[in-house]
Order: sequence, then structure tokens, then C-alpha cells
Amino acid sequence: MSGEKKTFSVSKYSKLIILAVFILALSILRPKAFLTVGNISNVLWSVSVIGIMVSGTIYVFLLGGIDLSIETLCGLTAVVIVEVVTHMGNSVGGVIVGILAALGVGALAGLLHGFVITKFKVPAFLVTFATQSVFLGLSMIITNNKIVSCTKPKLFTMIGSTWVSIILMVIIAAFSWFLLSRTVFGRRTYAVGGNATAAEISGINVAKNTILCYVISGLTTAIGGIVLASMTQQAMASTGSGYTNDVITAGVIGGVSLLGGQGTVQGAIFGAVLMGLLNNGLNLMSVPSTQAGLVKGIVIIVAVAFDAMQHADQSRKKVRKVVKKA
Amino acid sequence: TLQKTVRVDKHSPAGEGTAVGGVSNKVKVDPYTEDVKIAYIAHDLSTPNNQAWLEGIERETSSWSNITVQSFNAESSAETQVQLMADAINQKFNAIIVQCSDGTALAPSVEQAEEAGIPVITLNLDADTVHSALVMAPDYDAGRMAADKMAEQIGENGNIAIIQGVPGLHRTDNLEKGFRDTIANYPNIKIVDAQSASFEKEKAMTVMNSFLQSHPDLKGVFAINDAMAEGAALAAESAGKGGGQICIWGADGEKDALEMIENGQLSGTIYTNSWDQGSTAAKIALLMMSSEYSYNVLTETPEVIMEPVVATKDTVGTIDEKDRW
Amino acid sequence: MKKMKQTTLRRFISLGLLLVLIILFAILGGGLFFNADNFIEIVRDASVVGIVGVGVTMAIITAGIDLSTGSVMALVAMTMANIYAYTLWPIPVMIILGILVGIAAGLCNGYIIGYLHVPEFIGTLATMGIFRSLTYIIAITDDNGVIQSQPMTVYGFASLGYAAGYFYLVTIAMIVFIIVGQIVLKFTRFGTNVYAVGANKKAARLSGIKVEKTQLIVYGISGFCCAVGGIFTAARLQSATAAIGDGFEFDPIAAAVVGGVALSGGSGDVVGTLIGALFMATLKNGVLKLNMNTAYQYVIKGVIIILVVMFDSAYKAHMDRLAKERGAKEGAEE
Amino acid sequence: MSGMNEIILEAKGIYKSFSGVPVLQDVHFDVRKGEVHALMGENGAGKSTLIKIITGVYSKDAGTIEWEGKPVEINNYQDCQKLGVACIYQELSVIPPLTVAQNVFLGREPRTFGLIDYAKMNRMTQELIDRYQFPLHPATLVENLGMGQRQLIEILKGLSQNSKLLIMDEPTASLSGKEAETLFHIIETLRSEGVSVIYISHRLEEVYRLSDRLTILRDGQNAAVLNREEIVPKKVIATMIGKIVDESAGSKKMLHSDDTAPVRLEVKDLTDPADRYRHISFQVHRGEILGLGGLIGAGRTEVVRAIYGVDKAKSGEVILDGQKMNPSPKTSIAAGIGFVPEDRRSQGFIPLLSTTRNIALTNYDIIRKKGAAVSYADELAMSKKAIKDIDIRPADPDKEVGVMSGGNQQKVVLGKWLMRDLKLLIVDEPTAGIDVGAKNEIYEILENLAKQGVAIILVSSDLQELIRVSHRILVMRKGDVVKEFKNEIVTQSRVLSAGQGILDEEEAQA
Ligand SMILES: Nc1ncnc2c1ncn2[C@@H]1O[C@H](COP(=O)(O)OP(=O)(O)OP(=O)(O)O)[C@@H](O)[C@H]1O
Ligand SMILES: Nc1ncnc2c1ncn2[C@@H]1O[C@H](COP(=O)(O)OP(=O)(O)OP(=O)(O)O)[C@@H](O)[C@H]1O
Ligand SMILES: [Mg+2]
Ligand SMILES: [Mg+2]
Repeated sequence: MSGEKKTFSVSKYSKLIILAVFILALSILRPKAFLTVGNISNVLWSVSVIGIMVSGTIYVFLLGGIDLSIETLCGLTAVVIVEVVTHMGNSVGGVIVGILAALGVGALAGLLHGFVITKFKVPAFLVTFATQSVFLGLSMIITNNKIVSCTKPKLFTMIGSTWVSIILMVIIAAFSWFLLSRTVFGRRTYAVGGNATAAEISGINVAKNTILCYVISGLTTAIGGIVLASMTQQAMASTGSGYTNDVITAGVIGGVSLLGGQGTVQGAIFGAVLMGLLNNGLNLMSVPSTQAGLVKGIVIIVAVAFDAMQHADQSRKKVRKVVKKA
Repeated sequence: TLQKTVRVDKHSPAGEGTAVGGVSNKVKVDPYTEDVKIAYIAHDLSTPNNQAWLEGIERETSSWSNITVQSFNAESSAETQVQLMADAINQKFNAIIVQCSDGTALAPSVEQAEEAGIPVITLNLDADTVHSALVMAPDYDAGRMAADKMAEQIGENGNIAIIQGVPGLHRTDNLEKGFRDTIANYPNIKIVDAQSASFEKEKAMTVMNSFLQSHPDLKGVFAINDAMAEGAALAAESAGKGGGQICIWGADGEKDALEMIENGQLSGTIYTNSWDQGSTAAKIALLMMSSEYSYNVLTETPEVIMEPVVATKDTVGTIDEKDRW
Repeated sequence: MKKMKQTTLRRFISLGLLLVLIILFAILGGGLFFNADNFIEIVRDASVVGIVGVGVTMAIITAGIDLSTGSVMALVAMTMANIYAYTLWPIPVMIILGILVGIAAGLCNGYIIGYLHVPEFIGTLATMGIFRSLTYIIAITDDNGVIQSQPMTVYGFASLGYAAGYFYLVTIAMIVFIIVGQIVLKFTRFGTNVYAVGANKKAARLSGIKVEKTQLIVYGISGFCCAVGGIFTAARLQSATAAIGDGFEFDPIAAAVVGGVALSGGSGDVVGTLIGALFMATLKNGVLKLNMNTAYQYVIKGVIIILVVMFDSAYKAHMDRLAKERGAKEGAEE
Repeated sequence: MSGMNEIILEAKGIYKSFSGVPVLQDVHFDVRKGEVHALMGENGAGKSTLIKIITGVYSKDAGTIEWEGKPVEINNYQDCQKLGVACIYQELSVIPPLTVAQNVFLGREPRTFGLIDYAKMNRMTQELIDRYQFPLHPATLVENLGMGQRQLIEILKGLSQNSKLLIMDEPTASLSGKEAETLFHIIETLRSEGVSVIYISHRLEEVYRLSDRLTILRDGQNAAVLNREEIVPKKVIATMIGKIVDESAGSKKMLHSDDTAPVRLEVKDLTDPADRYRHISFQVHRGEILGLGGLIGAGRTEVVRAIYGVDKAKSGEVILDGQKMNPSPKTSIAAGIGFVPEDRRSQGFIPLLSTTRNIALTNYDIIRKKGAAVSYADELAMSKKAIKDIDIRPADPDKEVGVMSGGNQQKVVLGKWLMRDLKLLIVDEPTAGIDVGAKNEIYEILENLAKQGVAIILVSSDLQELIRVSHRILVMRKGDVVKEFKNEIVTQSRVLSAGQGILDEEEAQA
């Protein structure tokens, strides 16, 4: 009922330290390759889809919910836009209709999630676990389980190009930041996630707010799907696989609590960028994939623990002892 | 270095695992008159080759209404595949076509199926036990062919890199090994980097980007499958190094890769006709279920090796439009 | 007494839903689904999930999660594979060492979560990568350094994958694990502490429960369960590969949640997880008998889960309301 | 009472700060064997923090703790138990998914062969319950119980440990007169058995009645230690809050209500779907403060929740200013109703959010917007106004409410309603855990609101408060309104007896 919220929020301060240490280390280790405009833009580009998606799914996390269907919804929307564009003869109009269709699918999926979660009080985990399977099946049915490619028109391939997708990420993150930190809706979202009963008593329509959050999550997932389709100029049922994990990880590294009520968009984006830097660093250092997990895992634990220790119950002695040891 | 030991089994194995030398309880069926069903247990049905193999199998059997094909998706997991094998045996399929995610792990299941009188035909990914047949594209040799052709294209000189898949899969490990062994014959070619992109196009774009950053003089890239090669080509293009400035090779020969070769975006791939492979596997399955012939008379799995085509801009035209999967 | 009623009734509902699922598939799939061999196979498929589920359930009850289960299974299997391949140590020694590795891995998780205060999700996600990497690093390779699967066919080990009488050994092990797990959770102080920690860490601490230590032990148990799961998996495959358990981590979590273990902590038990595991295995097995294209199977699977869970949740909400009202009344009787 | 002067626990030179903010500075505190030692101070003075340092929940920055003359290190609750110290914390430490018995014996469960013996545990709990006559059942899940009952469990837990020192941090905060009375008897018995008690409460009459000595903290420092004979109400209050408050013991009062004022709220035949209250009908006039009394579980909370619309009634009508309502929090707020829930921790505020955000939560309709953005300046101004109006401490608008002291949390919950125009304010146990100074301020606030024409429904288990503030009092018992006190002299004992179902005062006194 009144489960204790893990007091874990990455303060701006320690976030910057982690980032700085990282950039410093990489620039020393790989001076020629790392600190180039090309490489930095590559890093940002490689996390743009995650960044776009986490800007919306953060609303779900803030409610203490989760969305396991991110990857297959991403795949479904990618499939939808590519199918629409190819069926409309790779025309510019087709791209616009395709984008609208994909966004529609995303919003509808979010609506479904929100509706079932609020009306039937089903845990978000189970609902999205089920729809994950449904979306995958639908993508397979639509594509007949084949790759559908689409290399034209320019308007379509442009979406996923380096700068466009980075700018898209920035715009969506900025919009999401504004919504979350400046509007009544954002205020209410934190309240619902922090204590739904109190929020309800304060006159907030918790159900409506929840549904809206899932719709936003569906929309950004759809945008992620669109960008991903454009980047790879193709779509198939497995497009987006692995993204659920990536998006949640980015959020959690960035200080979003999966128990709800805690986290910011800028934090989540930071998490995404940190992951991108980490992958990039591992690539530049030619760490074999079999060992990448080891390095990544240790870096994540050290970074998060460093931060968590500062914010953990400072009054506890044991903690301090551990800090001293560490 | 460590020396492997040999464990001797003191117990006589009972129950499962008694395969070799035993008597198969095979029931002969006539696939052209009786109702029969074939199971296709895919490694990962969401990839284009798996789908092409399935289609090949379905094409072969579609003219007979009494033959049903049921596909199963192991979602890249050997454990799931073992469960699906057990289910297929329980359901008494008349033949099983399987791509073994892990040949060693699947061996007991394959044996058990054969033991139950169900012929097992492996497709591209072999099982470490004797069974009815293996239909495969060459892997080690494919790696060799790609290496030789690439060496020729870059003038037998320069730095190259490899984009790997997920480690531990025989076919792709062998491909890489064939490639590396052959490149070793060219003293002026150096493999400077190797990174995994997990068979995914989008990840390959990221990996390629970092190659371009750390090795600006890169002349060639060998990707273990076509999806990754396509990704590498797109990345090279957006970095202004497209159009064959970097020699990029893939393997498999799927439709999109062939088109990119025609457009000069990709330098080449090793093409095999996956549809054909699927049909061949189905043909053998039908043959095996209608014959007395049982796996326990074999000492070695019969292999059917599909002819690979080295597809480059010059040769890609020879691959007929209707053979592009 | 009231408490008994409330939980047993819920249990009957879960079992009822499982039964409905079985009847559904019996009608749609006919004899292909509804036969003894198939049921034994379903239970077998649910067994490793059930064993690992015991530890995962405890982790979830403490309001945590364990995402590293699949990787721990692989690490354990690969440890045994090395012993198998390079020594002639007896099989029981090999198994015990494997189990110790599993427990150690679990304790690592517990330390990171309890004492370094890393949130459970991110901590076990990181160790999931770490343990998988370690597995690859110690994986058996051929002379060229290419990773290989290690066959482990000696009867003393492989027989763990066989059946004893009607049931597979793994199923019997699972039943033992569920019973012991249930007893630990419901009838020991440690079990009570697990619920307390999950329900309210602060209150648990104020009540004198050592929260960190409880977490450490819970993840240690989870590591132990993973080790046993890994052993049975390797025995069934009669081999070990670095890829064992890849993508498995999700199954026990899903089983637990379907079985009524709340991710927010403090509620649920391992019998629920067992029902959840059976439910998922039945669903997986059942849709295969519908003779459908894989794509439609995914859709059907999702739709069934949503419908069942919707019913279940609505019913549970109703029950909770009744219980709450009853509690209020009890208070009113002076 | 031998050894009455023997010091059992002594804390010397205690310092503590949270993220740089000092909370305790050079605090000295000692407890003698067999005494009831009260600890008093305003909200946020540092009482709970001191207790948590003594019981090892927090570590101290400096200072020593001596137990029976010897220095001790207490690092956790187990250390406490070993010494014979039990503690009832202010933020209840009951575990909702466990049963009453499991909570009472948490960590000390009776076992046979290493397994918990539930039958024995339930039996032992039942014995305790019988001994103290608490309205509880051993096997009920705590999550199904209300605040008052949870507090009783916490008390039961503390009592069951047979300790040498029992610490109680506001044990009566959500108790009604009857249970509180039981508790006082228990405490007096314990004292006679030589058990020491540290007693923290904001209800002065309890402190006067029970305590042998009294330590007062002010702003985290020792303000005074008073012996029994020095405990004079005026002096205590003055030392505590630095000003004189009229604490005219409201145990008796002549009620006045103005029937001629227009009816603001009319409740007709309200009935609960679960039968926790039935056929409730009453009116509240403009400017009237209606008190709602009764024992724990009488159904008062349920009635006011239904009026506000958190729960739905099965039948009946709620009419505000002649307008029939379809109650829901949203429509209620829009119509001018405010509601302060009973259980502030789980229903009142959002712990992770700041004072500003909590205060603004119900008031976004009156906070200006710049385009779509909420005007931060307006929000801040509102929160600063609230902080000033009701003296919320710390006065930092960005402070997370979750880490504030209990009384200040309550002020935040109340504060948000004072920022808007209200027609009706419903307050359920509004001063639970609030210090005298602040309590008085809250009473004044309520009275001022009433003067401005706001109708107020006050649910309170604090009889003194009920009598002091109300213009008219309704007493509920087991879901029915059993008595109305109106334009007559009312005493605590009359209200109490009405709540217990004894309607005749003389009979009650006999
Ligand atoms: N965990 C914490 N982190 C930060 N500040 C804290 C914490 N606990 C208490 N404080 C601060 O310490 C001060 C003293 O709090 P404490 O709870 O001891 O007061 P109190 O005297 O018990 O008040 P009340 O009568 O309202 O319960 C308050 O200002 C509070 O905000
Ligand atoms: N936090 C809570 N969670 C669930 N139910 C609650 C909670 N708080 C109160 N209740 C409900 O309210 C009841 C206590 O309120 P009750 O109906 O007895 O009215 P009351 O007369 O105001 O009693 P009290 O003196 O305890 O406030 C509980 O039995 C419970 O049903
Ligand atoms: Mg306090
Ligand atoms: Mg109440």
C-alpha cells in the first residue's frame, strides 16, 4: 500500500560529473576518434529513437506503470508507415498519410492500454505484456512476415537522417519537458504517480490522466517507429526488438523511478545519451561484444551506485561505512 | 593450455539416448495419398531467411491438399526449440524440418524424434547427431569466396573490418572463420576491427559509424549477414563514403541486398536460394516418410549442399527475379 | 479465518481460470491438446520457470525484481561445462560447484541492491549483462577460439533430464521447490520479513527488520533457484552453451505476475507463481494445437491473456472491497 | 517506588543535521526508572528525530547515549530490544499485508520446529487484545483496517515486548476518548511496575495527567526540563512556543448555533452500500461548525467521504445551497467543498512533491497561466502565502512534504483549501499530531472561515477539540446518528457516553 519510494534521483550535479568523467576518459583514450563532430552526432543519432520514445514513455513510468509493448508497437507503426508509403506509390502524400496512420495506431494502442488499466484495474505489466504479443502478431500478418522496404521518396528517407532525427529528438524532448514541468497536466501526472489516492481526493481525474499518459507513450513510440523505419528504409515484424529494454534502461539510469512519481525528461535523455556514449566508447575501444556486457554492467552499477549512495538515507551509519570503503 | 578430458559412462544409458543401433519404429506413410503433416521448427521466424525457407517448404507441398505444414517459432532460443521438438514428437508429425539453434543441445531431441520414427531434416543449422538429412548452404566456403572476391576488389591491400552476429552460431562462426582464414593469405590486408551488431540493420549502422570514426582509411567491411551489410552501406552513404568507396560485403543474398548490389551501394554477397533450400528440405521429408529407410542404418548424416552464387555487380544479373527471396 | 477465506477464494479463481483455459483448448484443439502425454509435457515446460520463479517471486515480494536469472543459469551451466570438459571430478561435485556459483551470483545482486542502494531493476539488468559476458568469457572454445557447445551426456548428469515414473525429475524438483518456498514464505520469520520489506521498507526498518540483509538473502535464494534451473536446463539439453537462458528472464516474472504477485511488492506467493507458470505453459502449448499461422498465434495469445486478466483483476478488486468493508465492521464491534 | 531516581537512559550532547540543516543541537535528555517522562515541543522541534536517534534508526552526528550508566551503541532496533527498549513510532510501522497478530509479533514470532506457530501466535495476540480490550481480531489483515485500529496495533506491539523503557511518539493521535483512556490506565499500571515511559503528545491534558517530568525542545535545543510540580500549563506552553496561548480547558461549553442562517448543506437519508452507516440526515447552516463525534469505527469518516464524493453512497441526497450534488471530488471542489482526509499520509499529500506543488494541486483553476504554462510566480506566491498564513515549517516552499514533521504535513494538507473560496469545508481529525500553538491557529482559522459564512463539518476524536470548536455536535454510533447536542451545555463525558451508547448522563456517571 504505502510502499516506500526508493529515494533515488540523480541530482543535476552528479549527473554532470558522470557525464564529464565519461567524456574526459573517452577523449583521452581515443582523442582522434571521439571528440569529432561526426562522432558526437553519430552518438546522438544512435540514441535518437530511444530518446524520442523515452520522452513519452516517461509519463507511464511516472505513474508507476510500465510498457512492455514498446518494441512491438514500434515495429507495428514502422510496418504501417512503410506499407502505406509503398501502397501509395512512394509519394509525398503517402508519407504524410503514413505518418498520420502510424500516429493513429500508436494513439489507439495507448488508448487501449489506458482504458484496460484504468477501467479493469489490471496491472500495466500484464496488459502491455499481452498487447506486446498482439502487436507482434499484427505486424506479422500485415507484412506476411517479410521485410518491406521503402527507399523513396526523399521526404521519407530524410526523417531518419542524422540531423533530422537528432533535431526531432530534441524537439520532442523539449515539448515533453514543457508539458511535464510547466503545465497543469504535468503537475497532475507527478501527483498521480506520487500518491494516486491523494490525487483522486484532490479532485484529479486519475483515470483520465492515466489514459492520456498512455496515449502520449503510444504516440512517441509511433514516432520512434517512423524514425526507425526511415533510418533503415525498411520495416518488419521484428523492427524495434530490444527497444523496450533500452528505453526503460535509459529512463532508470536517468533517475526515473519505476515505482512512479520521480524523474524528469532531461534525466531520461541523459540516460539515453549515457548509454549511447557507453556503446560508442566500447565500439571505439574495440571491446569484443562478448565482453561489452561486463564493462557496461560495471559502469552502470558504479555510476548509479555513486549516485544512489549520495541520495540514500544519509542518516544510516552502515551506508556511510560502505561509502568509505567504496 | 587446458586439456579436455574424456568422461566414460559407467552406466548403460537407459531410456532416452539409446538411439544408435536401436530399432526405429518407423511407420511408412504415402504422402501423396494419406494425410500427413510436416513441422517446420524455425530458429527465428521473424527473419527473412526463415520466412523464405518456410515459403519454400510450403511451395513444395502446396499442390497436395493432404499435406499440412505447421510452422513453429523458437525465437532464437535452443530451450524453446527443444520444447517445440518435444511437442512436435507428441503431436506425431510425419516429418520435422528444423534449424538447430544449437546443434549440441538439439541432438537429444533430434535423436528422440528419429527414435519415434519421425524423420528429421536439418536446414542450414546441423544437429550433432546422425539424422535423416541436412540441407545447407556452404558456410566456411562462403566465407572464403567473399574474402577472395573482396581482396580482389580492394586490390589486395588495405584495412578491413568485420561486423559480427551473435556469437555461438555455427553457421555464422564458420562464415567468419572461412573469411579470416582466407584473408590471412593476403599479407597486405589487415583486419583492424570486429564488432557485433547482433544481425540487426540498425545496430550495424551504429557499428559502421564508429568504424568510420576510428579507422578513416577503412577499405572494406564484411558483414556476416545481409541485413548488417545493408546497414553498413546506409551508414557509409550518409557519411559521404557511399557508392562503393568502401567495399561492403554481406552473406545470404536476400532481395534487398541484391538490389543494392545492382545500384552499386553494396559490393557483393554470397547468394543462396533459400526458397530452393526449403523446397529441397520438404522434398526430402516427403521422401523419407514414405521410405522404409531409417536413420539407424546411417553412420553419417547425408548432406545436400546448395550451390552458392557469388553476387557482385557483374554477376547479380544472372540471379533471376523469381529466385529473389 | 477471514484471511484464509479471502486468499483461498482467490486461489480458486486462479485455478478456475486455468481450468477454463484447459477446457477452451480441449474444445478447440481436441485430442492433440487433451491427452496425458501433452499435460506431462506442459508441466515439464513450466518446471524450470517454476523453480526459478520461487526466487523471482521472493524478489518481487520485496518490491524488487530479478532480471539476471537467465544469465545466472548460463553462468552456472558454463561453470559445470568447464568442470565437465577439463576435469574428471565427480558429477555431484560439479553440481555443487555450479550451485555455489549461482548462489554467489545471487549474493552479488543482493549486495548491489541492499548495500549499494542501486535500484533493483537497473542493478539486476547490469548484472544480467555482466554474468552473460562472464559466461562468454569462460565459454568452451575450439582450437580457433570459436565458441562451442559442450556436450554433457554422461548418464549421471543427463539422467537429471529424464522422467522418474510418470513425471520428469525436473517436475518433481519443481514441486519440492514450490512446497519449500511456500513454507519459507508463510511459516518462517524470514518469510514474514520478506513481505514486510516489500510492503513498506521504512516501517520494516522501524520494526527492527534488517532490510538489507533480507534483500541479500532473497537474491541469494534467487541465485540458488537459478542454479538449479540452469542445471536442469543443461541436463535436458545434455549440453551447455553460453546462450542458455537468453531471453528467459521474462518468463518467471510473467508467471509470477499472472499468478497474482504484485510488482509493487508485499503480496503474492509461490503457489500463485506456479499457477502462473502452468497458465503460461498451457497457453503456449495450447495455441500450437490450433493449427494456425504463427502470426495469428501471437494475436490469440495476447487476446486470451487480456481477457483472462481483465476478469481476474475485476474480481479481485471486488473481493478486496468486500474484505475492507468486513475489516471496518470488525473494528466497529466493540 | 524504589530507585525512582535511578537514571535508566541518558542522552548527552546530541547533534543531528539533515543535509546540512541542524535539527538537534546539544540536546540532553534523561529518563529515570519508573517515570513517565513527557517530551514536548512544536511541530518540527526534533522530538521524533531524538527518539529515532535513541532507538538507532538514525545515527547521531555527535553525542553519547548511556543505558543504566554505561555508554551504549544502538545501531538498530534489535539492539534496542536487547536492552529492553520498545518504541511506538509516530509514522506507524505496521505492515499492511500482514495480519494483526503477525504485526504484533513481527520478528518475535513463536515457533515450533523453526516454523511459525500461527495458532499460538493468534492465541497470544487474542490474550493481549482481551487484556486491553481493543477492538481487534488477530487474523484480520491490517490493510483492511482504518487508522485508529492501526494505531492500536502499534500500541499492542509496543506493550507486548515487556520492556524496561517504552517510547510512545504520539500514540493517541488517531485514538478516540475511549481507547485513549484505556491507554492511560495501561501506562499508569506500567509505571507502577517500574517501567519507564517516554511520552510524546500534543494533547496537553494527557501530558499533565500522566507525566512525572517533562522535557521541552525548542528549535532542536533543550528549552527546559520540568519536574512534576513545575508542570504548569501556561509555563509549558510559553516555553514551548514562546508565546502565551489561552488553553482554557474545553471540557464544558454552552453550545450556540444559529438556526436562522440559510442552510448550506443538507444530507438526506444517506446510506452506505456496505452498511457502515445508514439513513444519515442532517443540515449544516452557513457559518456553522458542526462537530461529528463518536468512537473509532462509528462511521463518521465514511459519511464525510460520501458527502465529498470519494466513495459513493448507495442512496440518499447531498444538497449544497439548494443544488442537488452528484458527489465526486472534482465536482465537489468546483462547487466549493474542501476536504481534509483522516489519513494524511496515504490520502492527504504527495510525499515526493514540494509544499508548493502540494498546495497548488487543488487550485490550478485559480492559478494564472501563461499560455499553456502554469505561472510559476503565482504558484510560488500561493505557497508562500500558505506558509505564512498557517506557519508551515520549514518555510521552504520547495521542501518535499514527505520529509516534513507530521504536524507540518497536516498544515500543508489544510493549507491548500484555505487558498480558495469555500462554501463547505470538511475536516476529518484536522489536528491529529499538531502542536498546541498550531492547533490554536487551526481553530482560529476554522472559526474565521465560519465567520465568513463557510459551513464546516469537523470530525474529531479529540473531545476537547470537538467541544471547543463546534457550534453543534452530532454523535454517531455504529453507523447511526444517535444524539444531537444543540444549544445546551455539553461536557466531554456526555459526548463520550453518547458515543458508547449510554444516552443518559446521570447513568453514565453512576
Ligand atoms: N529524514 C529526514 N530528512 C530530512 N529532514 C528531516 C528528516 N526527518 C526529519 N527532518 C526534519 O527534522 C525536523 C524535526 O523533525 P521531527 O520529526 O523530529 O519533529 P517533531 O518534533 O517530531 O515534530 P512533530 O510534532 O510534528 O512530529 C523537521 O524540520 C523535519 O523536516
Ligand atoms: N487508510 C485507510 N484505508 C482504508 N480504509 C480506511 C482508511 N482509513 C479509514 N478507513 C476506513 O474507515 C474506517 C474507520 O473510519 P470509520 O468508518 O470507523 O469512521 P470514524 O468514526 O471516523 O472512525 P475513526 O475514529 O477511526 O476515524 C476503517 O474501518 C476503514 O474502513
Ligand atoms: Mg514527531
Ligand atoms: Mg475517522
